[in-house]
Amino acid sequence: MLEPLLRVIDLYCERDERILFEGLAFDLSCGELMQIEGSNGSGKTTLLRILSGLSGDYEGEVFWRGKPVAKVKDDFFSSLLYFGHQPGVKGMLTPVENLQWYSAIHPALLVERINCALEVVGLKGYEDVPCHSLSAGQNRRVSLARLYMNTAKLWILDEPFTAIDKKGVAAKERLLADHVASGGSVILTTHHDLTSCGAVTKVNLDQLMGT
Amino acid sequence: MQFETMSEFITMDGHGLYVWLSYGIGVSIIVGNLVLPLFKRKELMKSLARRLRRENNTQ
Amino acid sequence: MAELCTNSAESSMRKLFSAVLKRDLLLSFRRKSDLVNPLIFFVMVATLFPLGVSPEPNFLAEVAPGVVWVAALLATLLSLDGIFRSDYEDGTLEQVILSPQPLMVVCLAKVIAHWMTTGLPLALMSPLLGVMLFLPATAMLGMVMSLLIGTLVLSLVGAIGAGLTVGLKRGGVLISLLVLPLYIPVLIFGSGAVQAAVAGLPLEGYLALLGAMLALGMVLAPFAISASVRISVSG
Amino acid sequence: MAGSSWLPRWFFQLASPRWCYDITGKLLPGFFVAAILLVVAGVVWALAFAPPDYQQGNSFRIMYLHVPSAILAQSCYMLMAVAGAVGLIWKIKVADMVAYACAPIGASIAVMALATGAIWGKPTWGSWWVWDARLTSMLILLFLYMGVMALYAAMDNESMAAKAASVLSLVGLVNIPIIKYSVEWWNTLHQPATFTLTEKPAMPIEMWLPLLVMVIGFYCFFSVSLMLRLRNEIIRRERRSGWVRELIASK
Repeated sequence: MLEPLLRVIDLYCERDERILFEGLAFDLSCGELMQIEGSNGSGKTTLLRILSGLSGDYEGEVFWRGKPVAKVKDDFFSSLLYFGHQPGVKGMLTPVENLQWYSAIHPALLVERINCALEVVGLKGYEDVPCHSLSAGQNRRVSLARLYMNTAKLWILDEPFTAIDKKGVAAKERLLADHVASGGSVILTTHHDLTSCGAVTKVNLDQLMGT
Repeated sequence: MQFETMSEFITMDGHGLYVWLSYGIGVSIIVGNLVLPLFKRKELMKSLARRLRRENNTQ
Repeated sequence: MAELCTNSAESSMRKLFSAVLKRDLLLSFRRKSDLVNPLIFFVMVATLFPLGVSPEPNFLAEVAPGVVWVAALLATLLSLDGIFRSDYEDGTLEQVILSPQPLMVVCLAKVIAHWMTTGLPLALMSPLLGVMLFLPATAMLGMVMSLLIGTLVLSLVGAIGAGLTVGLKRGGVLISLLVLPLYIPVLIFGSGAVQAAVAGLPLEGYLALLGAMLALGMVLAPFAISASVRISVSG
Repeated sequence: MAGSSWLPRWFFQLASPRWCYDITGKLLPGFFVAAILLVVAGVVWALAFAPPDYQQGNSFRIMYLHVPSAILAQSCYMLMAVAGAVGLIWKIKVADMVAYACAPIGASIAVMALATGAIWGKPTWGSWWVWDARLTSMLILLFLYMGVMALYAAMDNESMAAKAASVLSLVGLVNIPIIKYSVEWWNTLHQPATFTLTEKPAMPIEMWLPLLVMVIGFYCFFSVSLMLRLRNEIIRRERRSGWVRELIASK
């Protein structure tokens, strides 16, 4: 691939009178895993929200496959899977219903893989339990099950490992490694050290902080 | 001039209260709309100048 | 992926619409209070009038159209905040925005679901209130019809306010401030329809006007709703 | 700004806060003088020289405040909504600021129209408030203004508040004709054949000339007030840019 999947040029963002980052630039190519680092409040979540297209409050350019993101929104959104702060799981619905709804709003999520995905994340047997009676970690795993049933190229994950036990983390790392190996790209923030994912590109926001 | 005397002008055939009341309200709203932004500008300038001094000091 | 691409855009829209509608209906049926509370409120507000003003049948019959409509309007208003609030809080709303599917269709489906769980039961229950307020039996049909059309307009317009305030901690009072002035035409023609029905005058004109508002709302409101939701979530 | 090349250049010049600040600074004195002259002349003419109405006598003189303020309150809403739309579509900051500055002015003018209308109502109808179509729709217009202002006040994030308020004022703009029509219709249904405040058959020229002066004067006054608020807003939001720092330092 000649063009990087995602290219960020001269990104500038301020919140509440504070410059979070300025002149931020990087390329993300296919098969790359990028970890955004930074102390609390350094704008990691804000950056992920900007990259995913949730927040438009920034200056600079983000290119998707060589074109400005705003111009190729449809293509970009169908190749993107975003995992945010909140798990995005409805407490009143069962895991299966949650995932079915996700696959209805996102064509890259394959509905026939739901059962398989739930089994992998260790929620087999909980298919018809409403999510509000599951634990926080289990709720996150419901949301993470989307990673196992999608064909999206780019994953943007905000703290995907919180509230997940050691064994789960290892499985997630394997999943990320597989995704990267098959040509997908990942941008994530995490406090864990990624040990088994192969090469990790790191972007540190602390060094970019403005005056 | 529609009125002969000053008192006629003020009473307006018994409608003086209403006429003068509404002109009073009207003029005060107009003046308020001109004066308030000017006051606000003064305040704003002051606070921004203070801020600028503070920033210059810390640098 | 292949079979999704071959599907026509229209049928995928329809699938999306029905999926969102089904989910929202399912959610309200799981949480019964969402369904029942506006109805109880509706009846309570209507009960306040005889207690607060006068239980005299002639007087009540005269004010009944207005009372029923105001009560329905307030009941809808109370339930508006819930359209997007829980989706916003648990993060599903941002997932909707990030999906390649058109947000407008999702919003419209959510509004229809909201109407089916508030406006529709309100309209169907209104004859009960009509009886309590001595509304003549001949006016019942007019009342139900005007409420059926009118409450859908209320849901459409109200969803704009709900979308604008969903990012705010205390959106409840603000919603009413934003939305109530916009509700006035619906109130006027809605209660006008009931009054005409009481007087035995033809209803078609009123229902046509309400229908025109509904058509306008159906065309324009989804734009405004999706824009406002996007603004709120991006903040 | 690709894709909008059909717009003239001054449009985007206006979009620059600094250019806008400079140009309003040049325009302000002229408009200020015009506003003072026209409003004072109009008020004197209206109070002392215009002939009294044959039905309403001297209370008719209130019209010279009521009608211009009612017209201005509506135009101001339109300007607010259009500026909001421009800000929303072309992401022009100055347009957002114009919309923001419009809201309080429009609301105060609507209050003026309502107050003068109510006071005029007392000698004409014998009560301070009548559910007259014009007054009622003005009241609803005031509510619309208040909604927009409440939305601005509730949101901390400025760009988000601007966008949200633009959407709301556009929705209101679509609604205004519907509200007007429905209120007029409702009024004729409930209050047949009362005579309205201003609809007169063929006003004589010496009556409507001062009105014309007042209307133009009000527009000038509105421009002055708008420019003053706009300049404040430009300075406040651009406080970290170089030229504003220089401006403040030079004071």
